[in-house]
Amino acid sequence: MAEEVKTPAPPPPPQPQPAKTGPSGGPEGEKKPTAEKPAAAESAAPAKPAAPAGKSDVPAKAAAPAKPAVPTPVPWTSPLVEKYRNQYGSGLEALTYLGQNYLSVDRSLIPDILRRLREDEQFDYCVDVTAAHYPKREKQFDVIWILYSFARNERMRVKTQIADGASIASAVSIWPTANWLEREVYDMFGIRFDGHPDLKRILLPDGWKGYPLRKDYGILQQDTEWVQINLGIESGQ
Amino acid sequence: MPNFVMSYLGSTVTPGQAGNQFWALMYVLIIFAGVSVAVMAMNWLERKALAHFQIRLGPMRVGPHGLLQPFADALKLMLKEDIIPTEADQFVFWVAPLIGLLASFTVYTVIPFGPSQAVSDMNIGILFMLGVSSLAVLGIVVAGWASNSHYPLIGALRSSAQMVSYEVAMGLAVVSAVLMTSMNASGTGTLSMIGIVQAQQQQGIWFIFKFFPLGFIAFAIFAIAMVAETNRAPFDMAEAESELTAGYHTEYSGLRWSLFMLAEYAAMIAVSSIAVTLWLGGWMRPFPNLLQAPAWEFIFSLFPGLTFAGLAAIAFIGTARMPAQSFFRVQRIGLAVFAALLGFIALLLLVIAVAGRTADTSVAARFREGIDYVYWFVLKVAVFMYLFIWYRATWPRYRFDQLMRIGWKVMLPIALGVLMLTAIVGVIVS
Amino acid sequence: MSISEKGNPNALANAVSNLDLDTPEKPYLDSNELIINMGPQHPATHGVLRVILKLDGEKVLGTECVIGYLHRGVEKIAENRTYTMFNPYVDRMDYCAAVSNGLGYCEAVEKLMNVEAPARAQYIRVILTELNRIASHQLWLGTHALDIGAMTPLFYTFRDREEILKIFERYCGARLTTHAFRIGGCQYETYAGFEKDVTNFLSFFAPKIDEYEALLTTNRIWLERTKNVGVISAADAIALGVTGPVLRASGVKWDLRKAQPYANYSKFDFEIPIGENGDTYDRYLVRMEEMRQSMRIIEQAVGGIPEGPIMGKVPKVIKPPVGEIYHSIEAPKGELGYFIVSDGSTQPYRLRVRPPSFVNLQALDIMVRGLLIADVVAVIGTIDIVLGEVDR
Amino acid sequence: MPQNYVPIFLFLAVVGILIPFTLAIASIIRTQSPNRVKLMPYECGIDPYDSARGRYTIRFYIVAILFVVFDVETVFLFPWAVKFKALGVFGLIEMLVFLGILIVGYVWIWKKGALEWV
Amino acid sequence: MNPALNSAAATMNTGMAPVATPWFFYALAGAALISALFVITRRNAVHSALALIVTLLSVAGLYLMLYAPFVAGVQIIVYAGGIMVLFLFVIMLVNVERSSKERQFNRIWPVGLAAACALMALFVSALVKGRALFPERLVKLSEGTNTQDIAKALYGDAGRMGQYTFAFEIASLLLLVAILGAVIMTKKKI
Repeated sequence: MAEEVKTPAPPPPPQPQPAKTGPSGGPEGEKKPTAEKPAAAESAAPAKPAAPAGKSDVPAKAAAPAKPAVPTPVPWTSPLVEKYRNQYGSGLEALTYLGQNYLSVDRSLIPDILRRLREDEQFDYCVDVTAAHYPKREKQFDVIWILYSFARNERMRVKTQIADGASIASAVSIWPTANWLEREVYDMFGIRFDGHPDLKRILLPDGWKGYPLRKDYGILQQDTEWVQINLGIESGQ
Repeated sequence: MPNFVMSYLGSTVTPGQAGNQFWALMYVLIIFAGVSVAVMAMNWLERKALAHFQIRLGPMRVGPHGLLQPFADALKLMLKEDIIPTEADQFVFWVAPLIGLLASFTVYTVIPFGPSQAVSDMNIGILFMLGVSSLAVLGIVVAGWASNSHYPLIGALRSSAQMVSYEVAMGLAVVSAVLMTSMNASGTGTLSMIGIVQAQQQQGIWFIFKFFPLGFIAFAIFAIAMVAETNRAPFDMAEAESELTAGYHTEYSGLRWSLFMLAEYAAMIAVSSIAVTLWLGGWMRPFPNLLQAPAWEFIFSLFPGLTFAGLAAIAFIGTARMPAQSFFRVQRIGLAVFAALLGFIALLLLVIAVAGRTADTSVAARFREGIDYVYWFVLKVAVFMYLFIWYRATWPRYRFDQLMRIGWKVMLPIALGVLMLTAIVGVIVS
Repeated sequence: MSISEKGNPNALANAVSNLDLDTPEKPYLDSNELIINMGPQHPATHGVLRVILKLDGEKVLGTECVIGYLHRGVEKIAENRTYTMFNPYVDRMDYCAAVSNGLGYCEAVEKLMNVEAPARAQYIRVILTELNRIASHQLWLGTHALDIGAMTPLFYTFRDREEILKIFERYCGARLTTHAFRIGGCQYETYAGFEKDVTNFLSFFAPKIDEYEALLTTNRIWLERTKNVGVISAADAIALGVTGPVLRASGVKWDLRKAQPYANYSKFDFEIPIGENGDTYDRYLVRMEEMRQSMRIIEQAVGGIPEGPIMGKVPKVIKPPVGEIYHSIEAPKGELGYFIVSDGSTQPYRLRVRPPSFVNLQALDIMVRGLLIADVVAVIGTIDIVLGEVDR
Repeated sequence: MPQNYVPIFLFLAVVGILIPFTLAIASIIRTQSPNRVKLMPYECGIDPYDSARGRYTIRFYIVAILFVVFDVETVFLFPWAVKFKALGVFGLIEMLVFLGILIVGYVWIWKKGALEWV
Repeated sequence: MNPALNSAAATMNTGMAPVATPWFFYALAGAALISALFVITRRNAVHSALALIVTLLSVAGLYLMLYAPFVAGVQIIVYAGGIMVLFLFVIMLVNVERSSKERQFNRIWPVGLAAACALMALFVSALVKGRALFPERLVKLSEGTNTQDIAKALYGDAGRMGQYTFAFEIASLLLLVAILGAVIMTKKKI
């Protein structure tokens, strides 16, 4: 456990392509939590472009009826964020996109911050653990935790980036529900979770080769060898 | 030859007592065929009744209103592949359904359809029935073991444990009925099935009403235990299809599987017969002592014919209600023929009732009496059969531990208590 | 019979872990532990769920779920289809609640594009979704009762579910996988007599719920089979991410329709039924009450459908801006979430479905430990899983 | 053999001949095409982990032995029941003593929890 | 009415006419012997148990021949129906597949043989001495009132103690011990 804050040298690694572009003026979306939601992203602080990356697509007719306001991530300010920013410094970045808050966190901070989010901030419900694959990036994978707090009626996401072959701390001891969710991420992306009690494939058969949700895995691709052996189908399809 | 047949129709004792083994064999064959047909009819009735409970039609394709469905099923089962798992114990697997079948059929030796309408009358009749029907457990437990598969094994153990547990309460309830048989002048009771019915006749009361409510409670205990004993809903733990897929006969297929079904339904009829004999006056018509006049006798003797007439009427209505399309023509004709057949039987029965109305010892009168006895007995058993279906349509299934708890902690104490109370009341009364 | 100490994550984590499949030889007179496969070819596992049971006699020592027999790679397919093309696929996940799936997906994409469906479309969506919730609960009730051995409710619920499916069919031509909604609104205008059909259904269905309850709610055997069976405490349920009626039966008053209203649920007046003990019986009661509440919502909605367009201003080619969104709705089985990452192209870069059944199924092990085989099927039934959604 | 018990054997013979006869007929006309998967023990389509002939739970043994005990007790009751009235109060007391002793045992096993299944 | 039939009915009250006695005797005794042989020679315990059931039922048949139907009924209910279920449960508690591979005869078989011979000698002596050993009256229980006569012997008659009343009460203690023993043996934790 990386108890100590390592203050990674470079500012948080660039957000993946999908994070940011374009002008500002993020509307909050229609999802307005009814409970005491901490000050959300209304005060659009000067857009702090998280990273230059981004393909800067021309937003294809982004369809907001009246104003051509293409949403963009804006910094997320709240007491919670302040607290952690003070502690972890640049290892963490808080943003709001379409009214949804997320933290981009350095990989080394993950176990610590997840635990604290559950124990100190009452994010007691882990909605989902999932991942996304960006093959062109150096750190190929985003791992995403979607959290919810019953007390605050508030949802947030925690994201981190890890490289292919690297592993990340398991959240099973924080939220037991992460068990199967992490297994599915492992099954589909091949991301290993350290400390998971029983990390094995969940949807695919145990002997399957390959991780289907990686971008380099074709949609028609199969583990033909497995199919031939276990199902006795000659073509392997 | 006709004389020969007629003489037996007029006999006053069972062929077993008379020592006429040829006629006993005839009875055995008649009962065997009758029970097989009854099981088929029950199968059809269960599917139809269950379907109507559940707002659907049930079998409708094979024959009018699916009347020929049981035959189609029997044929299908004959033609189906008979699979014996490689791991199974071949010999035991083969012999297991036979054990169950032998046990559940042999008890029919002593079932009294009438004072002389039974294969044999034994001094130990009820004891024999309880003993032999308890042998069916062996068939089930051995079937589950022979399959060498987990689900059948669990099903077999469950159902055998269930059957033996309820047999205890059942036996005690039977004893309290036997107690009542000895409440007569001579002070001697009987275990004979025919004797038990005659005791009810002498005492002028069905045992279900005797020492009310003691007789009724004993009857209720028996009626519950017999459902558990035959593995029917809500106690159908053995073949709980949602848990054990099919219980002890999971590995059985084809005709061999149907033997289990045959044994189960035959056992249902057998235990219902015990209940009818012990508590519901067996073959006696309602109010035999109250309404004794010959006129009443005649009116009640019309019932069998009227019942068949009613069935024929229903069948005729069904014929009339069938859609008038050419597609249904064969079915319409079939149902009409069936209705005509029923009507003919009804006519025959009515003729016999009229011919035998004089209460003398003529053969016609004895024959008419015999029909009456069998009719009332079968009618009472049929009520139980309907109850079995009704239970199945209405209730969820008990869990195994709950079932055992009811057997040992509810039924057994109540049965013991009723037995002791009956004895005490009996001593006080006498 | 919760084995955890009030949601202690470590205890729960160990509990959910896999089975130790070795069966050591026990000393004389002790029975061996038995390992039995329940499923995939089993009448009561609601599809192709395989549960490995470790038994001592009839008692369940532990379970392990093996899933994936129905895995079709929905998320992979999504990456290779445009947003519009993928819309029908979501119906195939929870095929008992296809409308809810479609609503969640359409709303998620709309949110990503920052458009909103017009008011009329919102009303139609709510009506159909709530009808679908009733249909899903009916299917659940029938099969669940059948698992517990009551045959008859199955046929009653299917009879009544038919009325809902007829409305669906008249509305969009399909009964099961309806594909009723489009991104930005609804494709179909309501047919003539839609309101009347829905109102008729409401008056037809109200006594039917009582009929189901008459069969089961006070039935002694039903009570014995469901009370204190498969208990899960609120803390355990939250720790295990359980949502939907299962969570509410444990006493947590949380329903996304109230907590974070989507569509136009905030306009309707309804209650969230909750249970007390978190046992199978409470889950049964909660779902029965939910059907009634759904009827309340439909009643309010069908009376107030406004005039207006049914499609929002959505471009022909749907190309949401770069970004990511998580949107979830209260599906009949729990929180159904869509996490969509867009790279600005016409196809989702990554689409993750957060299926309620999948997460809820994880609680099976906790719920059945120490119970008997018969309870396993009761609990599987009461979690209300659809394998199409678990495996995707 | 006393004459009224002979029909038992007739019944056994009829069932024991007719049923195997039917089975034999069926074995002639039915199809038979076994394969490995068909002949496997059924366990929901999965190969079983181990043989089903392992040791199963001891509780069934308790049930069986209790059953035997109560069965013997019931058997004792039958002759008493048929002579019950003639035996009178004396017979009743005899039987109450007999049952009383057994009921003591019954209450004891109830208290000890031997009747609990789980 | 068939006169033969009525005369047959008349015999009912006095006693049953025997039918084909030797045939039944040899068939039943043969079945009992052969199945008993199977009981001890089968390696598979369940097969042995099935053979034992046949033995017990044959013996029940022999009781019937001896005009002791109540004993026959008891034999079926208690032995074939009760004890054999117990046996089968016990067989399922042991690992049949392993035990069937074990040696069947161990070194004390001569002792068993000696015991069997002694029993045989007893039977032969009984056969030779015949009636002298058994008082006549015990054979006289009539079939028709068999159960009632047993009741008399067990429970007495009209207020008097029967021949076996005391033994009968002791039997309940025996049953009590059986219950306690079974429960204590199997539920060690109690």
